[in-house]
Amino acid sequence: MSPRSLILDTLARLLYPMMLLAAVVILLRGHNEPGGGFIGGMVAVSATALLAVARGTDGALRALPLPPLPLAAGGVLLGLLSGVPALLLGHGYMTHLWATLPLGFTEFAVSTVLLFDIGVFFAVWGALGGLCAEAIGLDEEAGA
Amino acid sequence: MKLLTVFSLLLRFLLEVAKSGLATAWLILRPGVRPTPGLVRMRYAGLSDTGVALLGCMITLTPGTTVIDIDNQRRELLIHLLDDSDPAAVVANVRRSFETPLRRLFPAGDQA
Amino acid sequence: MNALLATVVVTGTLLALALAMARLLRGPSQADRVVALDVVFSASVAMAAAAALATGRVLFLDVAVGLAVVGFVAAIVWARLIDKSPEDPR
Amino acid sequence: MSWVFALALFAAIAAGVFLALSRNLLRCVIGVSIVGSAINLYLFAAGRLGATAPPLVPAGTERLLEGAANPLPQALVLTAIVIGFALTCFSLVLALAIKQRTGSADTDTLRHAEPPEGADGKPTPLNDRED
Amino acid sequence: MTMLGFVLAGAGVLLLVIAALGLFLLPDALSRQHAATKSGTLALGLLLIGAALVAGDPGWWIRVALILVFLLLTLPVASHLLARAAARHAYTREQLREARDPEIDR
Amino acid sequence: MDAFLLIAPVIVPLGTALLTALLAARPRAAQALSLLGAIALLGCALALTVRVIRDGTLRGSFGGWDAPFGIEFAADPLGASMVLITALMGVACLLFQRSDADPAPERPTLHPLIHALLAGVGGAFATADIFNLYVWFEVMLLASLGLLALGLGRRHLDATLKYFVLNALGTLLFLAGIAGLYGLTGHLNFAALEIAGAGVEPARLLPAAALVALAFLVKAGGFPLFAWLPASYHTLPAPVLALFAGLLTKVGVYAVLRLVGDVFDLDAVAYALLGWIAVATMVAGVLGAAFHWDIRRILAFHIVSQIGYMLLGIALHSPVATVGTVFYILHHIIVKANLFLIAAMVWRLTGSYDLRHIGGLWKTRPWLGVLFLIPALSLVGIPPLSGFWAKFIVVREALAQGQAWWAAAALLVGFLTLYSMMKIWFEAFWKKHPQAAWTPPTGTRLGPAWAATLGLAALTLAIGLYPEPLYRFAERAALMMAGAP
Amino acid sequence: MFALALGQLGREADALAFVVPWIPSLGIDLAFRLDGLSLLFVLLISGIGTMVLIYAGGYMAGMAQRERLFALLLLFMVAMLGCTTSDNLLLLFGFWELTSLTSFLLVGFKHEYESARKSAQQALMVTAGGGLVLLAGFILLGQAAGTYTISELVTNAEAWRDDPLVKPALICLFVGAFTKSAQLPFHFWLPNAMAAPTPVSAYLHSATMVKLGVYLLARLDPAFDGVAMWHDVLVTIGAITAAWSMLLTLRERDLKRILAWSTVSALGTLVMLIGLPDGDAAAAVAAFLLTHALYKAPLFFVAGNIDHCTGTRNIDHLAGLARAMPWTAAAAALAAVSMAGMPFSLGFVAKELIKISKSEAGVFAWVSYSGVFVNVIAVAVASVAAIRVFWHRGGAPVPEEIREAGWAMRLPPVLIAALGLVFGLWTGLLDPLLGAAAQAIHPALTTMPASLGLEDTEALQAIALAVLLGIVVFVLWDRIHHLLERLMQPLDRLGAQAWYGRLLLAIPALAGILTRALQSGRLSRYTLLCLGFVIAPVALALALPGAFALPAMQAPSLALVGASALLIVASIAACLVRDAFVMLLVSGFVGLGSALAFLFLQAPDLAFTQFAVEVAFVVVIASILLRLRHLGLSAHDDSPALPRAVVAFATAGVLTALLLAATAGPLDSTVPDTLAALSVPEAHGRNVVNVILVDFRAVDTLGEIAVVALAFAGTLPLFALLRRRKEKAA
Ligand code: NA
Ligand code: NA
Repeated sequence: MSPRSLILDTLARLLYPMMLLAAVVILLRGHNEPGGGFIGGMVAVSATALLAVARGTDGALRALPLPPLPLAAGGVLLGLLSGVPALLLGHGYMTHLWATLPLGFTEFAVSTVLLFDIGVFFAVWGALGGLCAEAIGLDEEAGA
Repeated sequence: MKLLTVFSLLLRFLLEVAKSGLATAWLILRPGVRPTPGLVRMRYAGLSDTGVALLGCMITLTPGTTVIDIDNQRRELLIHLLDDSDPAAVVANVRRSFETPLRRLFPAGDQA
Repeated sequence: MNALLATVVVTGTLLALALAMARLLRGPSQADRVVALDVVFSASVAMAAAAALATGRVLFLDVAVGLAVVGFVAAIVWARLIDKSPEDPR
Repeated sequence: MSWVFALALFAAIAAGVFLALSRNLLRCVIGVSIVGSAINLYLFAAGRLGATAPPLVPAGTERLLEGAANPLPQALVLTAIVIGFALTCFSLVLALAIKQRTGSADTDTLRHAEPPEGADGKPTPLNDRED
Repeated sequence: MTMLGFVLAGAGVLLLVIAALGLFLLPDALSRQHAATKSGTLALGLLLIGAALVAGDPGWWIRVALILVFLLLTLPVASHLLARAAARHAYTREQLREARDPEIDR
Repeated sequence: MDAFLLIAPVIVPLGTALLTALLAARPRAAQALSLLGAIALLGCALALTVRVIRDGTLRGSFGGWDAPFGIEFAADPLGASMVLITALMGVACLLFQRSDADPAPERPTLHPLIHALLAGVGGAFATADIFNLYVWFEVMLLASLGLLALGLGRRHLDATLKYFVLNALGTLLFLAGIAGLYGLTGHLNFAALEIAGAGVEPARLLPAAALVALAFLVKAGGFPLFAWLPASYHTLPAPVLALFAGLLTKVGVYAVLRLVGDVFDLDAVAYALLGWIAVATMVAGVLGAAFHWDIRRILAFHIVSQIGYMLLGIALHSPVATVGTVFYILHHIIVKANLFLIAAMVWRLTGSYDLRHIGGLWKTRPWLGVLFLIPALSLVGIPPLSGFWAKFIVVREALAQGQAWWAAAALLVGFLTLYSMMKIWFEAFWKKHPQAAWTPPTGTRLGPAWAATLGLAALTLAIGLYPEPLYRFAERAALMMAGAP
Repeated sequence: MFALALGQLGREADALAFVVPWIPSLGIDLAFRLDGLSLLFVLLISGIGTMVLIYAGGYMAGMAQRERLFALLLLFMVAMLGCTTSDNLLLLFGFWELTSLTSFLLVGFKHEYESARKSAQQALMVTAGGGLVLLAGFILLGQAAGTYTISELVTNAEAWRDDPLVKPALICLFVGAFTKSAQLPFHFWLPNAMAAPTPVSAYLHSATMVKLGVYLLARLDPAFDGVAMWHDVLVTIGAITAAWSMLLTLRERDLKRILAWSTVSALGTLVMLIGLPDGDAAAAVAAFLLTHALYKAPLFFVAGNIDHCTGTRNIDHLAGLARAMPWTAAAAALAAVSMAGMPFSLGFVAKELIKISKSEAGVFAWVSYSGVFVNVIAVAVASVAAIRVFWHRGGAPVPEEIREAGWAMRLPPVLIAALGLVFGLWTGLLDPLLGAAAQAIHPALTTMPASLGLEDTEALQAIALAVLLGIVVFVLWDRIHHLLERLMQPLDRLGAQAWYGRLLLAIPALAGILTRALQSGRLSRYTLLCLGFVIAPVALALALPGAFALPAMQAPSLALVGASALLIVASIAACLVRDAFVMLLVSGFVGLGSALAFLFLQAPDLAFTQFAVEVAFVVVIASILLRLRHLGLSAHDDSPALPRAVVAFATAGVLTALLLAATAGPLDSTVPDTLAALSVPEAHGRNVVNVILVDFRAVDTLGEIAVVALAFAGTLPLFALLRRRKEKAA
């Protein structure tokens, strides 16, 4: 039997971006529908795990926007910093600020809440994605 | 032209899925005789990697058949059959329903 | 109608779940167990649909979408485990 | 609350604790994880069961529906699930590392930090220079 | 329309149960895999379409479509890998290499 | 500014942790940033404490959602002083890390984990929300697990496992207790719980409150729930060990104090039980210390023993006793961390932590002996060192309440503490080094170690020689917990 | 200091006081007060201290760690001065402990010898241990009296003397004072402390520190005047100690130890005198205190000189040293005269005893007989020190090379001993000092009783008798010694010293038993104990009346029944299966069951999260299992299941009962209702759960993601380890 599965390779290439897209959609909808940064992050983690099975740990980690530990740290940092603007304006920490961007045809609400949720997303993706990928890597050579 | 092929492929695929789904259900519930599973090889030609991967998917999605391996060197699919009573018919069906349209959509050398 | 259908779906799904659970515990091979897990996965999606039907709230279906997006990864990883395992305990 | 749910809680906690008390490394670690899952349900149940709608404000309104679930425990449980999972991941990798490093999965023979006393009944000096 | 939905969904549930039964009625893991993954998916498709018809909510359709697309994309991977793994244990290396080709060894 | 000071115990160390993690590729920069972050935290903590001393308790809720709806942080004198001492420990231990006395291996995750630990401790001290407390407990737990496992040796892994299982179960029991309290009162905020708890029948409140308190006792290392502590601490490198020894159990004690000394007034039986637990803790700890020969293990058992005194203060359940507990916690953090650090210097000079393998230091390094005696005698409770006042207040209150047995146990344990400190003194300082050819090694880099330990010893002496300000401060904390504005 | 104190002597009896607030919150001031008693001690401490420092200069000449000895001696002097001038119990206690500590360091000065360490340990354990008891006594006393200020305490004694706390306080005080002053049964440490260098023995263990207990008792004596327990205990213990320790001198061969036992005896006499209720006894205390210091310090110096010059202190090997060491011999002779009670002081004490035996015959009659015995042996000891060692011609011949020590070691003994003689001849010189001291001990005393005159024939007779018998004992010393050695050997096993040895063995033994039980190193035992102990009190609390209640039970939906059943089955299965693979698979079903439950309990976000987490869980466990397959692992445990099952069921039962009880009443839903109401208008989100997570309780979530990141950071080194190992294996 061939060592690698062509079906897995091909579909992983297709599914990875789709899953990430789904993850982002879940992240953005989270404030009003089921979902949010954590669940979105978990979907992204599954995508990374899929890629780790298909292409190996290093391949999956390379596909992350940053190496996993900086990604996770950056996510937490983003979440942490999203509360800071309020401090500068004299509000309590984590007082979220809202603004609406007029886009002509519609309005788009931007807020530090979204930043926070994105921070959660990256933290989960970086940490658990890295963890799953590393775990899958535990047996890469030994099993082959 | 391609769009039409895609559309007909999709339709045929869904039909196959429904048809063999019922067949499998019957196979399970049919009293008395147990099906004999088996392995068959099926050569393929004129398909790109993506094409053969898609072919594999379709075969797998069709109840009763599962692709176990795609051998790129020997250009062969290894298929597991739930009911091994008429393998030739199964292979012929696959060639007719899936391989031909896919060859048109993903010819060899056209690496998608 | 919704509620009735939900009950039907739940009943059937629970039956399927019970059967899958039994196979999962009995094995005998690891592949058998993972196959049973696949039924559990399908049953979970069905359960989410049933929840949506029962409450009339489509948002429960979002859970089903999420499951469809991520659930297969579990099956893939189990399959990889069996694939690479040195021997079958059978 | 319903009896069957209470029974399920009981069973999950009991199973988790039973496993956590085991000498087998893997059972022990998984036991803690199961207790974690059970306590999540437990925390959820403290916010009362029996809701008829999820805690989402329907579009166009500003209030939850009558009979909507208590959102607070749900948020707490979500946090707890995530934390529990992080802990489970760590512990599983730890268990693997222990098995790999010491070759044993029996926690009672795992005495590297607290080696058994020597013949004189005094504590054995620790080996600080190990690899 | 509701009736049709009910029938479709009912059939889906039935098929799901049959898939689960297949876990017991079929002889080995490889065969059971056919029942579980494929009949299971088909069952889900029927069930979801039927339920969407019954619910009559436009919100259902987009989600059902999404679910089905993902199922169709992911199922073959899972099923194929599972079968591949099971086959490695069920058959010898020779059996796998020298399986018959019905078009040649007729 | 107040809003920042309140959250600073969390975001300053957490931010430092994250930035040092991002700087993992440049270890020197990460080290510098780490120390800088600790100093910044100390600055913030000082500012917070000054602010609290001047203007009283500082409260603030996050996100603009007032308590009990949002999460509230409250810096009363107790909380602020705990934060201050946490920051101080951070600076001392990171300074010590620069020496070559058993430093922690400079792995990329070391500084992030240390600062995350500080963040968890800071959050636990600052928060006024019981679920939020759970979260900070978990931050502490994960950070400490990471630090324990960092050594990767067999003993480290063994220690990590024991620490993990017992602490994780403790935290889960705590969570179950939170569920019970929430189910009864509908609240998570301390102040709201206090009000709501007063409205619940005492008999119904007791089981949940007891569960939470007992879960805290696991964290605090109360009898017989302390096994994780002596099983794991001694596997840590010195600066991290000092940080653990100083801070972690005290968070548990602090939590018990908050819960049964501030938020809830439980049935007298509960306090009596706690008192006997405290006595058993003292005795079991000090006997454990008497049994062992590894300095770190001796000192680890002494943590347990000293926790007993703090618990005794809580069990006595009066403002004066609370003063004693607060005094005890603050004193003990400084002293115990210092002892572990000095032990590391002993290790550097003699080559072992095991008393049977070392000696000769009084002859060759008398000033180290003097330095050791300060925290050691303070731990015993010799006047006029800080430990004496702590012990004195607790014992006096026990006698005032007619708890003669508790007071007697406290004094007896002081006697046994003296016994085991003397053991260290004899074996490490007075006895000849068992290797006849031994001389203290040259080329050591102990400057930072001396700086850190001398600083802590000076603090011990200062508190001991002039305890009045700290007493006043602790008194204010206690009165505030008893309900004064 | 000595000069300063002498200056004070000129003033009248008014006490000199000095108070600075220290810890007003605790009622502790830096209060010092110098009255007659203090003054006597200050003079002793500073005077003898100066001599000791001079002596030590010679004794330690050219030896290592000289500076340390001086530093410690000076520190000790400060502590002693502090002790005797403090007017606050706790301040006194601080200095008290400092004397114990410096004494510890001085006794163990030759710390490389194990015997020195043992003696130091003994000294510290006894004195500091007693100190802790003393602390309790002080606290109780402070509580009874309402103040820690000694002068106030003494003045107001009438007001609090009958407080119920006084009795326990007294017992604690006794223990503290007796340990310090080596009274029975804590007497054994003092002779052992002779391991210290001689200047130390002379200073601490004869002249000053050991008298602290006496000082404290004397200081508090006026407060307890008339308390029966006070008099009874002090007189009894003091007299027994005085007699018993004198008997023990006869068992010794080491000159320093002989002197040490006689010191213990003298301390006993002092304690007894304090216990006597009348004013003359107070005067006797003051007089004897001074006398003893003036003869015992020189005798120790003598012993030190002998040791220094001959290398031994064993009286069997010492004889006829007078020619080689004339100065030392002279000092010994002068001191011995004083010790034997020839001129005045001891006679004074004798007179006192005789008076008592007359006036209170029956109660304290036996005291006077023991007093005679003590005097007899004192004469014998004095003779040994002054005659046997220097003039006796038996034994080995004195080696030629033995020479007298330097001037620094010759002068102090001679000077001090001579001073004793001077005071003996002109007793009036001391009257102001001793009078003031006696008055501090016994305020009612207005005039110093006349020193012993030759007209008091009864006393003279007593002294003559003592001298006579003493000489007999001296002559028969060796025979008595062997006899006692034989007779008392069996008693040793019952003695305090033996019990101390047993305590030293018992501590580690008990520690071993307890620690092995509690800290067994076995995780499963830890967990069992821990859970059992947490659950038991909660179970008790739930069993109290009114604690438990049942909530209203509803019929669950079919789906919830299914989810619950799944949970139950998975739980049971997880416990029963033996294969690691199946166990991990099944354990995932607990999470799955929860997810299904959440789905039907109106918690879509939770169900979603739980499902997603299950997938990641599977990824991790499958990867781990794959690695474990190569390591070979079952999830099988054949240790007895019963205790585990009991604790598991108890834990689950108690927790479930707790939950049922907690949810029995209605829930105060103000918080969630408010959050839900604020969610859309204020926080702009419809999913209230998510709004809570990212806004209302965002700080929780911040901690949560920190935990997740930490879990990863924590596992990274473990992954590195696992990879490294694999490479090694490959
Ligand atoms: Na209160
Ligand atoms: Na309060």
